[in-house]
Amino acid sequence: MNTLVSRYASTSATLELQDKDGLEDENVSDTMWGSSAGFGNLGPGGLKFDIPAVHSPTDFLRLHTDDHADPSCRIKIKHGTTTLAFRFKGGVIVAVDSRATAGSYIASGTVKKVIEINKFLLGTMAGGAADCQYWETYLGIQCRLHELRNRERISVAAASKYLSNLVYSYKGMGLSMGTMICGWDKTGPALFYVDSDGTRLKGDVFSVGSGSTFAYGVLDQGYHWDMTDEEAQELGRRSIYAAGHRDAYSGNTLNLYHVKEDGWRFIGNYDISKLHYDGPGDVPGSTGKGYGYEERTAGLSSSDFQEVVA
Amino acid sequence: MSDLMAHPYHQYHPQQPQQRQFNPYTENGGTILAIAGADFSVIAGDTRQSEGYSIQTRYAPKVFKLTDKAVLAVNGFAADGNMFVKKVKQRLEWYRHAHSKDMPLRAIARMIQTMLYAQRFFPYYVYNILGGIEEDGTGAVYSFDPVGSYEREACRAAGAASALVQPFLDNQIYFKNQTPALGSAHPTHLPLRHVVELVIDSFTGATERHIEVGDSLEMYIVLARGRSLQGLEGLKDVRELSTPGSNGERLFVLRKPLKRD
Amino acid sequence: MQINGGSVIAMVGKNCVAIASDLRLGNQALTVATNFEKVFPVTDRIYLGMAGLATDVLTLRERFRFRVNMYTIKEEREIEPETFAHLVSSTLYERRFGPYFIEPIIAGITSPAKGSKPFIAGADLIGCLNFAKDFVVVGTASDELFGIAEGLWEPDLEPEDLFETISQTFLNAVDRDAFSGWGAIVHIITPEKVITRKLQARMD
Amino acid sequence: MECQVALTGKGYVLVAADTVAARSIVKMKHDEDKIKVLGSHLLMSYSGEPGDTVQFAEYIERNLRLHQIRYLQPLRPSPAAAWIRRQLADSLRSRSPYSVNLLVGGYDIATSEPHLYWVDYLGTLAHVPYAAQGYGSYFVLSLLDRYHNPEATLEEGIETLKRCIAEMEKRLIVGLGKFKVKIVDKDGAREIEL
Amino acid sequence: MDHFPTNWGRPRNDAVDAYNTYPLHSRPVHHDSFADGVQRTQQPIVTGTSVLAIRYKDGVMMAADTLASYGSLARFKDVTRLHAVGDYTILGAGGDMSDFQYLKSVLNDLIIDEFTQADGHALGPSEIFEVLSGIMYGRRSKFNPLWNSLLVGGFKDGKSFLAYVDLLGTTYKDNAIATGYGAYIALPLLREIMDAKGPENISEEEARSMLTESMKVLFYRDARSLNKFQIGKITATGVEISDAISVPTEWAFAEKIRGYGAQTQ
Amino acid sequence: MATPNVYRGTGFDFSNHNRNEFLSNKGFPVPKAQSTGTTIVGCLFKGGVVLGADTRATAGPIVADKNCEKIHYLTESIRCCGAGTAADTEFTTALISSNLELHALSTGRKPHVVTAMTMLKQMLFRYQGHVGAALVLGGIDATGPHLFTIHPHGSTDKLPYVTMGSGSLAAMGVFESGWKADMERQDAVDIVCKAIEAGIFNDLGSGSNVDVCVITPEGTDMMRNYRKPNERVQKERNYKFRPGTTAWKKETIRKLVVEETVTYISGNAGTTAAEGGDAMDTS
Repeated sequence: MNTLVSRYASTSATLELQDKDGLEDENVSDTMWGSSAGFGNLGPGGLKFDIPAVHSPTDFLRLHTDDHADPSCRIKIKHGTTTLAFRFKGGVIVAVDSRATAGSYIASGTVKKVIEINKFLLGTMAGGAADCQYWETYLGIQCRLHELRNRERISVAAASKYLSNLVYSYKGMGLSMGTMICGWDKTGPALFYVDSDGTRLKGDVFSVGSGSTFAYGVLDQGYHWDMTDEEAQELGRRSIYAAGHRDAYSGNTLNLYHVKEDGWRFIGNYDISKLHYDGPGDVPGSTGKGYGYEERTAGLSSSDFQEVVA
Repeated sequence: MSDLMAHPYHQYHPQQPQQRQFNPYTENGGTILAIAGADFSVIAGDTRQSEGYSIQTRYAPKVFKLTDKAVLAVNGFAADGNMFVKKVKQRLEWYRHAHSKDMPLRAIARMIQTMLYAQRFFPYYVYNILGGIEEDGTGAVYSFDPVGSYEREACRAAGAASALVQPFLDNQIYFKNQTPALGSAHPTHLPLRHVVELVIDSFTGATERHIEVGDSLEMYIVLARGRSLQGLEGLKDVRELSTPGSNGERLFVLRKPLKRD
Repeated sequence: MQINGGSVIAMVGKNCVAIASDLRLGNQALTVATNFEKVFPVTDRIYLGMAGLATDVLTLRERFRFRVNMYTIKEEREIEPETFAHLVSSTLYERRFGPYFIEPIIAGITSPAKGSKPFIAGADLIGCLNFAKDFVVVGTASDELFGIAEGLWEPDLEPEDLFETISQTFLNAVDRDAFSGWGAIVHIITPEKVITRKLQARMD
Repeated sequence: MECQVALTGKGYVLVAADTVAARSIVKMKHDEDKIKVLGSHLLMSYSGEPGDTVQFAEYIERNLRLHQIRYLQPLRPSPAAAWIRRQLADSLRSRSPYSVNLLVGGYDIATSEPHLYWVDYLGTLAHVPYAAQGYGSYFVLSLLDRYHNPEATLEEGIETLKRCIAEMEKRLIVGLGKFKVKIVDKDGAREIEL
Repeated sequence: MDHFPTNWGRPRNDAVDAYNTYPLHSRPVHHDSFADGVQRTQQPIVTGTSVLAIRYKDGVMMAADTLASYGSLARFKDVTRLHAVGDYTILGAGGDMSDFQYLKSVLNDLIIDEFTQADGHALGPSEIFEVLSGIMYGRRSKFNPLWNSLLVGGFKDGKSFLAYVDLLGTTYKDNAIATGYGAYIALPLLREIMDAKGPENISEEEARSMLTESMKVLFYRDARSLNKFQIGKITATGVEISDAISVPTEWAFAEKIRGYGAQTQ
Repeated sequence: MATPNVYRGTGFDFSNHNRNEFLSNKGFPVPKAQSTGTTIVGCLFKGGVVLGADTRATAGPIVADKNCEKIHYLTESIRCCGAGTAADTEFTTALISSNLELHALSTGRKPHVVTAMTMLKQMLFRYQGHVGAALVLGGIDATGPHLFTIHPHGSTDKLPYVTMGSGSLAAMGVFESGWKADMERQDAVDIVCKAIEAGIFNDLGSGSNVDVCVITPEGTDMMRNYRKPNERVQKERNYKFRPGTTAWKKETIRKLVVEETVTYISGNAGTTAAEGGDAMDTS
């Protein structure tokens, strides 16, 4: 109604000014003037997204943001990853690398790909870094609200379902997210895979990202339910190292977390190059040697040449 | 005259797919970088604004003062960048009215994320680097991608010549691939003077090898509350920008000419 | 160039030159081997580095070996670095309209008769020579290499200093490129000897 | 969905290849041999464009045989691999290139060393201790980084190979069926059962 | 979804595998070509070429020729492309003339609005530029750009002002600015004098001769230009836009040229 | 069997073409060749011709060569500036230079500038613009000074002052406002220099130094780096590393100096050549 009135009541100048890319109209509500200044848009319902006024917004996004198929696009969104998580008798191990690539350029080697949602919940990050960071932060808010409303912690299943529903509502718009929600709730250790297609899977062993296949190769061979904590942590390290070594888009350092009954614990940050040459150092479960093939097999030869004794 | 000569622009831009639609983006060149020290932080950018093979102007600032302790550098599509800085400043103004103090640095960082992410489907073509002093008095640098993913770092280069500058900083700031001499370790924080010199050398180097970088260098230096001016003495062309009379963080700007070819 | 990845750099020092390559052979993001050298000796004093499509690196290595041998037989003398650079250039330009996907770098020392002077040159994929006085770079990490070399290189470095400078330049550059790295090898060529070192580089 | 794996051990090279011949969504055959014995001590597994594969393998086989007849001795693994690579690189410049990926394994009787070469359809050649072609390589390469031992006995080598095949069975979306395995060591090339 | 997250960044439209049961076969989206009919200027039709402007001692001087071209046709030969906005500002426009005319009416409304407020404030050049860049950027964000590159020159409260804004909302300020071909051909000439002297040392005479010379050069080399142009200046005494000026041009050396190569007769 | 021909014919070899087509269809386009964004100019003056060029070669937005030479030698009194694909300008001018030399030998006369121009335009026309050389040709012959431009498709122009390359518009602005007929030598050099500098400072594709070449009947004066307005300033820090900074795994040393130990069978045994004359007498 207002727009109709203003259309006939205003001059062209005020009209042009009113809807010039609005400082006025876009996602700024009155609440922002209050104490939540600047954060008002994290309220219920999420923020309003600006959609380009073109025939097909998804085509527009495809044309202008980069990916593997067309690295020449100028707007480079950070990508690339290996993340893994598995459930075993002692809880959930979460291990991730820390590389972010924009095209072939390694934009960062220090990305935190485990998002600490709260003391009992961890989320991992693969795909668009911003999508994961933003929506998992948002999930953290919702989990806290759930706690306040219901006087109990949210279950991992519920939290992952919440996230899944959220990103599913943006399906086809170009979000990219492959995450694992890991935690400990009344049912014990729990692990869910959620992605931006809307898939949500409960499982024991997941790995996500460009290097995931390499991680699986090591993880599957070493995995069994009855591992000790030390074995499990070593397996997590070895699997991420394997992906870092073989996949160009993964590497730099690895972050290892262990979720137990009393919440998650950060085990450590390891330089993958150091793992290659020297191993993880003096930590439980480690053999104390470098993981690298050349290091492991130095001095060995597959020749079966035998000197003929005269 | 042949086509080649008439449109120097086309020699440089790769052939885009046949596009009926109006392209709302362009690239305006330039490079920005920021380095955090123990109790200071340095944010710098060149001042050339170009399009295609043309220099639009030799002085268009890419680094902006937000508060006495926060400085934002933007790079990419200049129109998006200017609009974004304007919006950030506006939000900070509102915050100041609501709280009668400046927004802390880490809060500004999170706010920039939500603001960038609001344009997830029509992104700002802007790379942001936020530098300044945290509430605990340490220097900090936050870097962002165009849709808002961010992290706190010790140093970061972005923009046209980011790939040229960043490895140099890795080597000189983080001492990557350098074995320390026996019985010694690399320092975790470099002194201010050292950092300023590295920034200058980064930009003169980038100017040599990247055609879109040059004209002049604008460097903002934020000092933590109570820090002495050590490291700034003897530097030419330094100007103080912080609010007179406040005894909080201090903000300086240093300008230096770069090559203009 | 991004199919197999890889980068090469050469630098001039005081009466010496250095040339370095990474060791990765990739198949796009997958690292297939970490022992793929991209720098080859042409004569005792000349080294040739090639970055680009690995199959062309191998093909051209053989082709240049053949052409240098033919030169040596015909002329009955060792080829000079500058002559070799022009040989490389014309071999590449021959395929102006169906180029090999590689960019070469030549580093060497002229023969004692010509004063044992350092020489480096680079070329693009169709053989446009670039005789630099400081350094030349090619490969998927060329932007990174240009930037850091511009910062670290200094004139008149002694062989051991040159080794440090080229190694630091190379390692830090390839660490920012997803398609190069996985080990590096450096040759320092002086009139007296060639020192070859395999660096302890990042393996991710 | 073709997959091949090969690894060296103490005095031998093991080469394993799947046995499926597929057209579109149909498995035409379940016992196709994709490993060619090229000489007394040389093996080559191949995958790629149907038609090209067998044509190319036979072309290589006959020419290596011709070489042996002419010069009375077979090519050693390294020159054989270099020659095979060159054929692929040259064919790539022709109007209808062979689109074939290879693993070439051989035992050099002169030095008592087993050799393995990874060759792709572009003519890229790499000398490696273990290799894989096809989607399987994304799973087994890291596995072999972890478990391969250059001094493994034949039993240990087969054990590692079984791990690789099990991993592919577990993670690849299409079952690959039975694998055919051949070995080359000082006694020559032959097929073995897992 | 494959395992390359780099493939995830953008919406997918993978070729559909004919045997796959997912995604469901869908017919290609029908594109309604009539929808194009309602689009406004998605490309310029009647266009003006370069505008040049410099800051000098007393203010800002701006020049633009009086031609509006229709493609390669010199369609209108007495178009004014310099426009006074209020008492302190000149707007010079290149690009689509109908968009420029629309902008003029918007700005006139703005000035009238401001006047009727009668609050003792008057819009200066920087305010008008701010409004204009907001409009241009806003239109760009709506994919309905005003296809112009504009120069805003002004003088108010003892300060001169010169800035540029174009259809993308890109803005910048400088002592010498040129749009269109002027940015390639004339700007180097203007910059050289400007860099050597600085605006404060350039007299009105000098400024006028700089612009006249540059317009002449542009006429020699820009095929969409005319040797009839206007010069506008804005100083403490207000806006002044001249009538169209013609300058003599020199083509004599062409007499001696025969052919384009070997011909000598 | 596909055997490569060792003694192949002259001219271009298209044998990689199929393969490269295939690769670009798979999403691996042909890498960009180096190009010289370039400002090149030429102008006639009283009794001669001046050519000028900048010295920057670019690969995309990266400066590949800071001080390359774009004024190519054709004959002693004919020179040619090149813009466009760097390798093409290099090889095209080299080829024509050698053809002109042969022409001179077979006719016994100094080649005319129009001959050079005709050779160049015919060659470029034959390749239909695929050889991407944009040239400014200038020189002196029996008929006086001449100046031409040659476009990649083989069209030519004859004018008293010409510019080419991405900075051609900036340079042309200078000529259009300052050129006069029958200038003195120094005035001509100055205006050429000014035109190149307009390109260097206003066009991002051009940069670094100014090369100028003056050709008069008395001779050719090639002034390489006539102006150097863009020298790099002194670095703020020194970046020499402490020896031992880089960790390495393996070292091999190949000695190029053969050290010989000469052992005398009779007489002064045990003297090494390397030690020189400081021999110990053991007899």
